[in-house]
Amino acid sequence: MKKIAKEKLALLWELLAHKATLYFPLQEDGAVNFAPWKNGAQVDFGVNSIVPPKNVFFPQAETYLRFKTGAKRLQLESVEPEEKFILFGVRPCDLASFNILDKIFLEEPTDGLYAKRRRLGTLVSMGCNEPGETCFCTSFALEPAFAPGADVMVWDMGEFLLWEPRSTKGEALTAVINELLDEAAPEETAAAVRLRDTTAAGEAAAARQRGWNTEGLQEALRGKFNDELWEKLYHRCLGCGICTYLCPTCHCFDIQDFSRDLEGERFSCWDSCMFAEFTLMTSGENPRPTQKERVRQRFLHKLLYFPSKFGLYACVGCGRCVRKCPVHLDITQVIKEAGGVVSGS
Amino acid sequence: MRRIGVFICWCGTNIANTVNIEGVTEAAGKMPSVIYADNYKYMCSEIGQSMIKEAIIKEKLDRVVVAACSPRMHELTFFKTAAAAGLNPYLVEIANIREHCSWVHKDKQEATGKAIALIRTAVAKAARNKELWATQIPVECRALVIGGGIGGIQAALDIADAGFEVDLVERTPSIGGRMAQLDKTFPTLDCSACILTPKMVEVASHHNITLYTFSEVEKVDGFVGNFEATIRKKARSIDLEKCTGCGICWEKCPSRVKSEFDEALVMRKAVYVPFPQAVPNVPVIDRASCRRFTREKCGICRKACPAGAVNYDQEDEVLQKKYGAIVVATGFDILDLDDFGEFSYGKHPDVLTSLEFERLVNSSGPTGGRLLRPSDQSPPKNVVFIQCVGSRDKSRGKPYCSKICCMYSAKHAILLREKYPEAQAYVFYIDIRTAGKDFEEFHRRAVEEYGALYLKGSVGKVFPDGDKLLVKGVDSLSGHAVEIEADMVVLAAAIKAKSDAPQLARLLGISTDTHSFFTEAHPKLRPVEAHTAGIFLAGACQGPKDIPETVSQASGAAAKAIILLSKDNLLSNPCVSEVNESLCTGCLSCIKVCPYGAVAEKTIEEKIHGKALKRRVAEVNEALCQGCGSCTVSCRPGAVNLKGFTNEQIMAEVDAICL
Amino acid sequence: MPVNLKLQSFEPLIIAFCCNWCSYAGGDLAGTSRMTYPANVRVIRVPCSSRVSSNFILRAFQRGADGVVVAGCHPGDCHYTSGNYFARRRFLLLQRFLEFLGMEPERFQVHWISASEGNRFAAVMTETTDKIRALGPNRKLRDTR
Amino acid sequence: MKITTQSLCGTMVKEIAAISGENVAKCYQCGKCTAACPVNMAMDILPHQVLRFLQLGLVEAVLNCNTIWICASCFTCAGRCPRGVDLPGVMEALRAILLRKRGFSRFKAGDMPRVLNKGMPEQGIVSGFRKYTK
Amino acid sequence: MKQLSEILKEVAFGSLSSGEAEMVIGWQKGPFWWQSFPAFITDPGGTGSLIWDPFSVSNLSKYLLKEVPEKKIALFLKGCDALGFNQMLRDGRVDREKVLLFGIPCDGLVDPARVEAAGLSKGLLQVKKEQEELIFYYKKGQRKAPARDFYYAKCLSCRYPNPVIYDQMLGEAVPCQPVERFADVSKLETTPLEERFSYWSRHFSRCIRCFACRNVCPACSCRECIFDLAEPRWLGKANELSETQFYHITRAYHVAGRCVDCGECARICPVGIPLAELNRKFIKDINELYGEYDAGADLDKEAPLLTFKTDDPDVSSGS
Repeated sequence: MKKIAKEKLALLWELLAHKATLYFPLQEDGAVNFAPWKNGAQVDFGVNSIVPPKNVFFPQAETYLRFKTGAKRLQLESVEPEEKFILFGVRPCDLASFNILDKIFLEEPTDGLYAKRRRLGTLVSMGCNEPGETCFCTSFALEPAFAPGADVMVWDMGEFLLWEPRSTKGEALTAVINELLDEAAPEETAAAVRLRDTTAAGEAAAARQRGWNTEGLQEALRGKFNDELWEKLYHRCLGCGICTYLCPTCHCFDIQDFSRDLEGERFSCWDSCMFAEFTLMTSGENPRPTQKERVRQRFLHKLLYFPSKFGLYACVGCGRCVRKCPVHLDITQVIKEAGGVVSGS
Repeated sequence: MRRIGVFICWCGTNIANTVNIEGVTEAAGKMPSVIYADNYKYMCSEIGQSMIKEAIIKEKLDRVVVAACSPRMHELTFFKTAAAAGLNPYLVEIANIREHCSWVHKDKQEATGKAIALIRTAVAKAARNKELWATQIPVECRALVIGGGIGGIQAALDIADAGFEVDLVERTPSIGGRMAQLDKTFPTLDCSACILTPKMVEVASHHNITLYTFSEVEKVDGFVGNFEATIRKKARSIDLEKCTGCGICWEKCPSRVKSEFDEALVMRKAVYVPFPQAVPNVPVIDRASCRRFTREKCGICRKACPAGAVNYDQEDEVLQKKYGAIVVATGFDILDLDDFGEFSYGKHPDVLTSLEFERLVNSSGPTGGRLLRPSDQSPPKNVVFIQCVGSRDKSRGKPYCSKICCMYSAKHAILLREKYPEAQAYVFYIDIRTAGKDFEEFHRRAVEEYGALYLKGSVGKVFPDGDKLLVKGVDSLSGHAVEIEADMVVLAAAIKAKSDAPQLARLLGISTDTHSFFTEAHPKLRPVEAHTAGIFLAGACQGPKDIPETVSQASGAAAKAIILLSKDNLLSNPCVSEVNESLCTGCLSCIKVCPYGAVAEKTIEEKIHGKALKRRVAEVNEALCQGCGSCTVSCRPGAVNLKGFTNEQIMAEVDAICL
Repeated sequence: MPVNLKLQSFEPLIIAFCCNWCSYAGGDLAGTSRMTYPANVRVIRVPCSSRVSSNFILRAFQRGADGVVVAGCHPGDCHYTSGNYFARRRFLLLQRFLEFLGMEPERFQVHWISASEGNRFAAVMTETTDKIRALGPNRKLRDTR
Repeated sequence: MKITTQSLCGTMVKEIAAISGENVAKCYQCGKCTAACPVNMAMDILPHQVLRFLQLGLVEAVLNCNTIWICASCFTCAGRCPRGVDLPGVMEALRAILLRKRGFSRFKAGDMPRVLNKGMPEQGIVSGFRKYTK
Repeated sequence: MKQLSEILKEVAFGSLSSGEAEMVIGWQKGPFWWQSFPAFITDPGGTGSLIWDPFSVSNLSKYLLKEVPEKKIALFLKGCDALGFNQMLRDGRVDREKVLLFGIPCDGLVDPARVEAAGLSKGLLQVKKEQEELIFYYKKGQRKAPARDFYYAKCLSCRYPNPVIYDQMLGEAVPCQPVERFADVSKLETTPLEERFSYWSRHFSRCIRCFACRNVCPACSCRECIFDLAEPRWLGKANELSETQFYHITRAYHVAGRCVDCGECARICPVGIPLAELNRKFIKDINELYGEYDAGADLDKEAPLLTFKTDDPDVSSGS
């Protein structure tokens, strides 16, 4: 394991940014979000980003095709990303969300642009020193301070960052910045392990206090399609897209065209199952006519349909929706009420 | 995919000299959905038009763009061309490449580029044009005339003579209006009653006119060709059929109140006819002052009536009537002079308004036509007439000129001298305005033949001085302050709109100006029409006017009404607003911005999640809508759209013009 | 110097929404009187200035207009009585709002031009073009695609 | 200034009307006479004011002015008056009243040598006598 | 506040059990100290879960749009909510006859972010308000601090702490002590044009188009929003600054003269765009140009964009 002193970080950013586009949690007007690092940007590791880093692989809007009409035949030209990038400071929960997105975009039919971005990107994950108030990653079997899928794992140890390359991409990146790294002492390495243990234990304790886990959750939900629960829940939903757009695992998108005269482009863009138009058909028919069906869809998709199909829940417990939902339509409460098994004590 | 044809006009050399016609034609041919593009020297000529017609048929064009002169010039021409070839005219768009391009730009390259852009814009709009059809609105062939003064009388007679039924509604017990109060009329000194009464009688006897006196219009719904009015016939308490007009009832009546007709100079009875020549010559009981109604005592008139016509139990009658056109002729009022204390009006009985003076010289007036001072019934020797009392006065009165005062004051000066050859008239004036046939001559006669002394200047104060009135004024021409010892002072009080004109305007959905006069649709070109289609204006309700002007405006209004009524159906402009009810939220902002009252609210029922629910939405009356589109912008969700200028069309134009 | 050269070569695109009864007719009169104004100005005919939605104005900026003019009858002379009075409120607020967002106020202008003011039409369009040419291309509300 | 029927219709007013044969009420004070008058610069009351004063019955004020003597009876005013007022006639009437009724004389025999010295034509002297004295 | 909380439960119970209302909309508490959210109760027995605490910030009147309009609904309104309710009434979106309004005087609500910023949130279990103070409860012990220090910015400039419309007022009216609400707008107005542009561009570029600002707004009551229309598609869905600008300009423009300045849009924006400043720019201009107008309060005045005066200020021609 390596380490890097905090005073060398500025050099590190510069070096990394030189090598590839460097996405960072940057602070602007009090809001922390992932954005390409540029000189003078204010890096903030203190809290997780508001918008999850999924947009690095699955951008809010992305042109994938340009077209020209007017000639005898429609002329098409596809667009592909070329740029290498490093995503620095992804929390383990968000990193886990990429596995979920992979299920959608990498299974047949593969989303070529997504796949290419996954290949182009190097993931540097940062472990959580202390889970946030609304975090519940351990309830979905994740570890707050460790991300198995990361290319590099780092921990904030106060004076320095511990740096552990965990894949060939990670090794390659480490080689580039090697001059800035020092070898970590054994006790420092041990501290990282301790950190992993204490945060995990802390979150587990918090999970017990929350009073639910996912054991048997799918079975419980299977019979709940017509349950009164949804009737009770949906009233307060405003129908905005905060929960879905801030969710690291939500992946629904729409396809739109933009054109000027005889030229144009086709792009995909985020969409939200919370919006009425999401299921509106050209005929005017809407199979999810009210917010009730939409709210039910969101939770059942995350907690039942997705795991039934792919074997894992479409929730990583990042807590963004819990914190940002203007009316506190809290997924943890939904799970609890829908029949998540109440754990031990 | 549309099949659009583009036709480019050279306009001789007008366009062709500055715009590269061939280049434009080639570019137009490549525009989206354009399948045909051609040019010709004069597109509006017969040959040009047949070119378009042939292409429409041969190429199966479904939209046509003509790039030529301004649409304000030849749009209709090309509409007809398209229609002749079986294409709905509203599928034609004009690109103005002459007035807005070739004539204003010098550089050929620039002008050509702009012409292409303008054509591209027209093509983009045309692609979104829809077939539009003028709808037919049936016309109710009856007219309503509101107000029974000379304006209303003239309009009613003209419309009735044209063969249409007319209902004439008058608020007071008799028709006649202001003109009936007058003695002589300028500039001919005709006896007012002598020329008015025959017309009043004609109205009463006209087989096409139904007269509703002592009645008021309470409500007007509907729109041009299809108005529905609610008329309240107030209880007269006298049976119109039985009454012979013998006059015994008012002779016997013990209650006395001030006569409105005689400007409160004398008393009338509680049962009364306002004046001897009243039409109908049937009294009414003024319930507010009749003892039978105020104290539940009395009953003398019923006992006295030989015809048994008195009926205390009569009730108001409310009628619903349909009309195709409405003429408003509600007249004017006289400015209240409370703010003009310097003239001692109301404080001294010999200070009068011109209308009171008019009653005092009128042979049917309180003095039987002998002009006497109200204070001591003596003949006045010196009479001072003061002009512009409240007229042309921004601070205390009205900023406008009341228009008739110069002339009637000259008339009064003449009448004074005719009654008393020794009497002297003094007229204080600011300007003398005698714009009218024979008006100046009439005024000069007052000065030169009747010796009226005209003083250019104002009166500062009128002091009661014993039995005289001391008038202090100025003659600005000589530069002298002057004092005149007068026996009588006559004030030419300003004319103002009826105090309830704004209410009537609201009721009819027409507009008023800042002085509450009804506004005409256009001050020059549509002076007798209100903004609301099917409503016409006559007389002083639209602004100060004399009798000949009122009569001619009334005939003008009548002619407009007749034009309307003589149609079985009206064709409406199809470029009107429409409401997409599914988008309409029912906030009704559109109603607030509509200048024509063309948007109304309606309740629709629809099924939401299996439940039948009612909700309110806006509805456009196509007959009233004039197509300004203000409502479309006030509509946030875009539920209101203007046909011919839809959001989609204009947006397409913007997109295309910016390329 | 190269900077200046670049500025000089810039020709702005100006979209003018003109009401049919006054300003469009004023434009026609400018034509019949053979006045000249820059070809940068392109007119869209609308029935009344009150038909012009902020949506159209923003759309024009998005699609590349460097300046937008709305022209209508003089207040008090509206063919539809009151349309331009509403337009006056709507656009004054919009103009101030766009300026608040950092848009140069010259880029969105409102003018009252009567049917008899062909010279004014030409003058307004010339002045506007000059002003906007001096400001340079608009990038602020423009769609970058 | 007090205006009364008496002052308006006084004997002097009537006399002026009788001598001149003119109704001063015809004048509407447009001022054309004054504007046209070639000698207005020397007058103390302008020609149109003469008429206005007479309309108001201010005869004495008019009789005491120099205007009526300055007036050269050139008839420019009368020729251009839109109301056809014979203003020179009125001026003449005013002078007549002063000369004939009141024995006033603007020009005395003793003034003669002074004028003669200036080479005044004889015809002028005769006319002057007729205009200025009885 | 404790007391008010009890009264609230009582009137909710009363209106449901008497049949006066078929549903009561109030607030309930979630597991976190800051989690107070809208609750919809139809059973009188459920009214015991209703609360009123320093976090009951959600405007409940907006929900009247979604609930089946035939139902008679009882509703709690704070001062700001009441303005919003009136605006919806004016827009014809609610039926006054079908609602029972309980007014709640409110001098301000607590912004959890300010509690966090003050370092008081760790281990915090509950926050209560007593008089002018907040009491923070922890596992061990409690702390006190002046309440106003923790209020939302929108509450500090609130000019209508007491509802302007209600059927029954719960509790005593509270005094109104607003700070200047146009300070931020005025400050921005004086900054250079380019600085202003980059300020707004920075904020707008964070927008994720979640439409929460629209959905929470009591003036945004259209059945279908123009931003959602597929034809014509006014607003594209690309991640394009000009489209975000179009969205925010048009949203603010559509509520101009109708915005009741409740500040909910800015409060719930997940990425912290100062939306209220946009609305307030319009309010400030309207007040300056056409006379003071408080949407939701000035019911006797015509909405400023739906009327005019012939002598209104002219649109300067941009020179």
